[in-house]
Amino acid sequence: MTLFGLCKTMAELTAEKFIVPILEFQRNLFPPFSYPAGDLADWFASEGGIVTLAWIYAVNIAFAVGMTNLILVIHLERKIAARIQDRRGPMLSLRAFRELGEDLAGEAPTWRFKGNYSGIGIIQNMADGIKAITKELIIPNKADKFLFSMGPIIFISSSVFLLVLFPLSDRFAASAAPAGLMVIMAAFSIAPIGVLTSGWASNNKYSMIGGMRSAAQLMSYEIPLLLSMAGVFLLAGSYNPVDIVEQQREATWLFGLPMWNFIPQFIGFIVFMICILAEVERVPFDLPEAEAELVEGWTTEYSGIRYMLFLAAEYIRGFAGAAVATILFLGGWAGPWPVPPEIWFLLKVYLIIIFWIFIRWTVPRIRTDQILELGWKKLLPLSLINILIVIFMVEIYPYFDDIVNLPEVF
Amino acid sequence: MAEMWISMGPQHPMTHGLWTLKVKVDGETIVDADPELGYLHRSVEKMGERRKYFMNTTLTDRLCYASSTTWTHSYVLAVEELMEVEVPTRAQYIRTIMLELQRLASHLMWAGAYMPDLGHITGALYFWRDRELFLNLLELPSGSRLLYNYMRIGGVKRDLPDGFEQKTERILKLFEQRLDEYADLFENSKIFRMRTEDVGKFTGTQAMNMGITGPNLRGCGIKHDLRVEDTYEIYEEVDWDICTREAGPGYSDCFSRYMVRIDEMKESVRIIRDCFKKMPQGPTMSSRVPVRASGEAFRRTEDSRGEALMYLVGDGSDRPYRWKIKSPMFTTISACPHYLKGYKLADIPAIMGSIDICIGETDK
Amino acid sequence: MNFKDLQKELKAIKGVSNLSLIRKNVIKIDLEKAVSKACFTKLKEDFYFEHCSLITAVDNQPDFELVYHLSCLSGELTVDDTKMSAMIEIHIHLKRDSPSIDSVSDLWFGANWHEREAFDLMGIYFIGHPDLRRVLLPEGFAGHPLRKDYVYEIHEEEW
Amino acid sequence: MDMSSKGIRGNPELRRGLGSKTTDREKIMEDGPAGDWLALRSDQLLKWIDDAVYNASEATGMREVVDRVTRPIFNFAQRFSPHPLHFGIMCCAIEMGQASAPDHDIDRLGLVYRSSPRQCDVLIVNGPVCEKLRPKLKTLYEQMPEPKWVIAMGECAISGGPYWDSYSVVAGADTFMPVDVYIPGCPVRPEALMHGFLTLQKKIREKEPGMFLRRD
Repeated sequence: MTLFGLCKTMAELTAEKFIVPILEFQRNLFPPFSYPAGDLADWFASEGGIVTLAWIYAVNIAFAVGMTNLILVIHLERKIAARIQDRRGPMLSLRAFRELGEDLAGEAPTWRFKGNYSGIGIIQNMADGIKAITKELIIPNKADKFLFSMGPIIFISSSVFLLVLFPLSDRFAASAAPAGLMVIMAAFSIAPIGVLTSGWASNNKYSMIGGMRSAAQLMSYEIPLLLSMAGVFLLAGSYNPVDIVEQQREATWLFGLPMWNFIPQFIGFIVFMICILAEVERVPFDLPEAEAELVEGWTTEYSGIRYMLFLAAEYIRGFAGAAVATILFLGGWAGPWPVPPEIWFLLKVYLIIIFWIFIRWTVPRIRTDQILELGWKKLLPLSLINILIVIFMVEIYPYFDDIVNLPEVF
Repeated sequence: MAEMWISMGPQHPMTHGLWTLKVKVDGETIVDADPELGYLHRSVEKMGERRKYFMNTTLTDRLCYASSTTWTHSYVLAVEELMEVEVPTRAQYIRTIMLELQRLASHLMWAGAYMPDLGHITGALYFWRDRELFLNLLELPSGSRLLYNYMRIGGVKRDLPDGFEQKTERILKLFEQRLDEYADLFENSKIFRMRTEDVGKFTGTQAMNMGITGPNLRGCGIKHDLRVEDTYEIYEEVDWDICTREAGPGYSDCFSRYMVRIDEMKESVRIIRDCFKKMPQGPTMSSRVPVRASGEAFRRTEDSRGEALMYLVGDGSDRPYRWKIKSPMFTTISACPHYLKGYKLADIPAIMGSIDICIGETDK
Repeated sequence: MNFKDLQKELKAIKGVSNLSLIRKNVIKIDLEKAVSKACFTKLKEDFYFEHCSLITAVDNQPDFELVYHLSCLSGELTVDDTKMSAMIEIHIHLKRDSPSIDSVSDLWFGANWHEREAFDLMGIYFIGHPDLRRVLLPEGFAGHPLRKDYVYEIHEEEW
Repeated sequence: MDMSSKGIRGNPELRRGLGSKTTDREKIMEDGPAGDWLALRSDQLLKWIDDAVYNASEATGMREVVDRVTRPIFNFAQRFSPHPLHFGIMCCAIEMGQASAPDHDIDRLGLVYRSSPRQCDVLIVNGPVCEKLRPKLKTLYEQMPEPKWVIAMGECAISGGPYWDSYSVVAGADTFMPVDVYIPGCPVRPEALMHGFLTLQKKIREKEPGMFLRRD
């Protein structure tokens, strides 16, 4: 049963049991003015209404799954960073809720600091997030007020949009666009507009330089990124994530070993991993928010929940980037053992994320001119070479039919 | 982008203290710079004139928060010169050990502060982890943390505690292992070298003219160390070498300055070991320490950051008539337009971090 | 150049008086204000004092005294057979009503901020200094605090 | 329901965020909607909705309930996630850095040092405040969003410390900004800094209710 099928069943149920009766009741309440309740009731009873409702459910489920992952990723980042640095990281324990219970019940407060800080720190992120809601939202006096509030909206909405675009497996998918990966990459490249907008609107020099750097970096890395993806599209003959993963699942190598794309297209894989790292702006490519010289980069002037959502959106982009890498090069949800494909997929995504966390905490940041040089002079030619190799492979494939098993696409 | 001035500081992650660096940038390239100091001017010199000679060690401890012992030692040496006090040999050995431990702690502080400048926070925490070892070690004889107040006029506060040598040896051994470990993480790392090599260059001749001394000058390949050239305590008798590095013929860059300090740490370990080997028994405090002094005296010492000079004028009373502190960083910061010009905005932290700023001594 | 030759040559310069050796590697001289710039130029160009360690202003009441510490770091000046680096301490007396002297910041860039500091805290004017502003105290601060006649409020008793 | 009473209408300052150009009710009513009396300007509409929701919740007792539930939650979040400003003045700043080193690891308490004052909750004054620094420090404090707290770390920030007789050091940070927690010591040890943060927690829990639907 697919996610969509499940959602459709749920939608039928809710429409039948709740929505349509309520709307019917409203229509019958005052018949002369039945518009729009009556029309809505008719629509929810029809196929279109149920499908729409099903989509809403599916999108929300995907969103919830993504958000759960987000909390886990942030927690993982803080804890792994701490372990790399030979310390413990956040330790706020679930036992701290005892204080919350006391406050809610209106009891006299007791103090057990030691008990509060002896857990794994998973609720630290929740505390940070809720605190951000209560903080004052400052708009600087000389900032462009409209764009200052628009910047976060563009950035965050385009990032959250990413969550519903990639499938966790062929059955667990909120969207099934035939050009799925193209849509994902398009959504990825909306964010620089938000960054540039908020950087400029803050009326702060650090923010502006951060925004400019971000725009330059994302623009120069978009090209090798897409070119390195082109090899995969050539092999699969499709932009659809499901088709790409199916192609990798079917392809086998010597002794019947699975041949996921990172084996034949190793250069492309390396180029893609570097470019996606730059695309999601993580160390060593986090120039736009280079702490040492640009205070907090383009988020310098943002406070409260706006800033916290920026932070969250960056992690969402990281998660989405890892998911795209998994789909393209690591065989997506394909795996040797009979484990649910969603688990396989998340396992690979988390492996990539942990790899990124290790990179982030063990290398310094590189400089703007160096990053652009790397992008244009090294990665771009490499990605072109990768395409050549893939074309060559596709052409000579018939001669190696007995040892390599590729699906017939060309 | 047109040319514009960017003001960094006093609250800025790059500054490592309280000062403002105004840079004029053309796009990302630095055209001009204008440093501004004084946010930490506590008027130590004026306050010193109101305090007795031995009281001023409290102030000198707080001159440089990263290496307080060396500054107190510099002051104490100048007062001893002024009062003509003889220091017992054992006290001189203990002082040397403490100075070198402090130099290790100070260089580790610098290395830790330098890493976040390059975007490497783990490096900072590694170095600070090691610094903690030396802080604990310095805490043993002096009884306090960070600001030790251990050097006294005519000797040291008290003798070394029992088992200090063994503890030191254990920590030094661990520290040497860790330094080798860090070589892979930092100086052999490609990105680290990309960020530090060929950045912030100045030649030795320029440096001497601009008033740059200490490890920054030794990074240009100039063999100058006041521990040898204006020798004090027992540095003559101990077996060690001056560390120099060069980025090219006669000039230094961030990487050579980094390496000089790493080498110096290894050399400090050598000095400490040798001191323990040669240390005699005896008193640790001079039997005769006068309270009043007249005339004038100065001593210069090799601080962790360069040439520290204390100039004292006494008028026969128990308080100094004039007390002048020369901070190596004061002139080094003043010269920053020279070695910042032409580099990128992202190089500012890399360059200013590599010269090891301490504002406490600079602003006095 | 050897340190002994330096002493001989210094004695020959006009305006130099009271030459004495206060440590093995440190010479102390008194210098007249009028010839100071020429003498400093000579010290830098001919005698290898390429580093200006410190410029101190002392308020001797009533007059001011400027103390210059110059040193040779490159080892061109040798002190007998030791490795020591040579140093010279120069005293210049200034009148209280006209505390001004020629700037040496064009000779040593390192002297630039020392002179600014002397101006800031002691009120000595350096003629020809490119940028004589306050360096440590905020702009608009009244007076020069290191002078002995500077009075400020302290609430507690003196020790 | 009395619409004109100040207590019910609440603090007009807080409503500025909702888009109304003016907060004076009489003024809005004076230059009321032109033409059709049914038409409301957008800011008036928002204000009306805001007032209606607030008054309804006040009248039904909903506000009490919401407050009672959300206040402890927000308070909980605020006190367990203090983000200090990455700002060092003198010796204590070194100990502040040392506190985040692996030996003491202040990150266990959930502290993340942010470099921008806009994203901070706690300002740690960790050294002597000189006359030249005072306006800048005040600016930093004002740049931080509410709710915010100040920790005076070390003797210098408490009273001027060893620099009590200096001509340029201010006698303590509390002479020009509100200070919540004083940590004595010269310098403050990292353990003491942690204790200071726990004290701040205690203070937040006891003194400051979290804010929600709190207009006055």
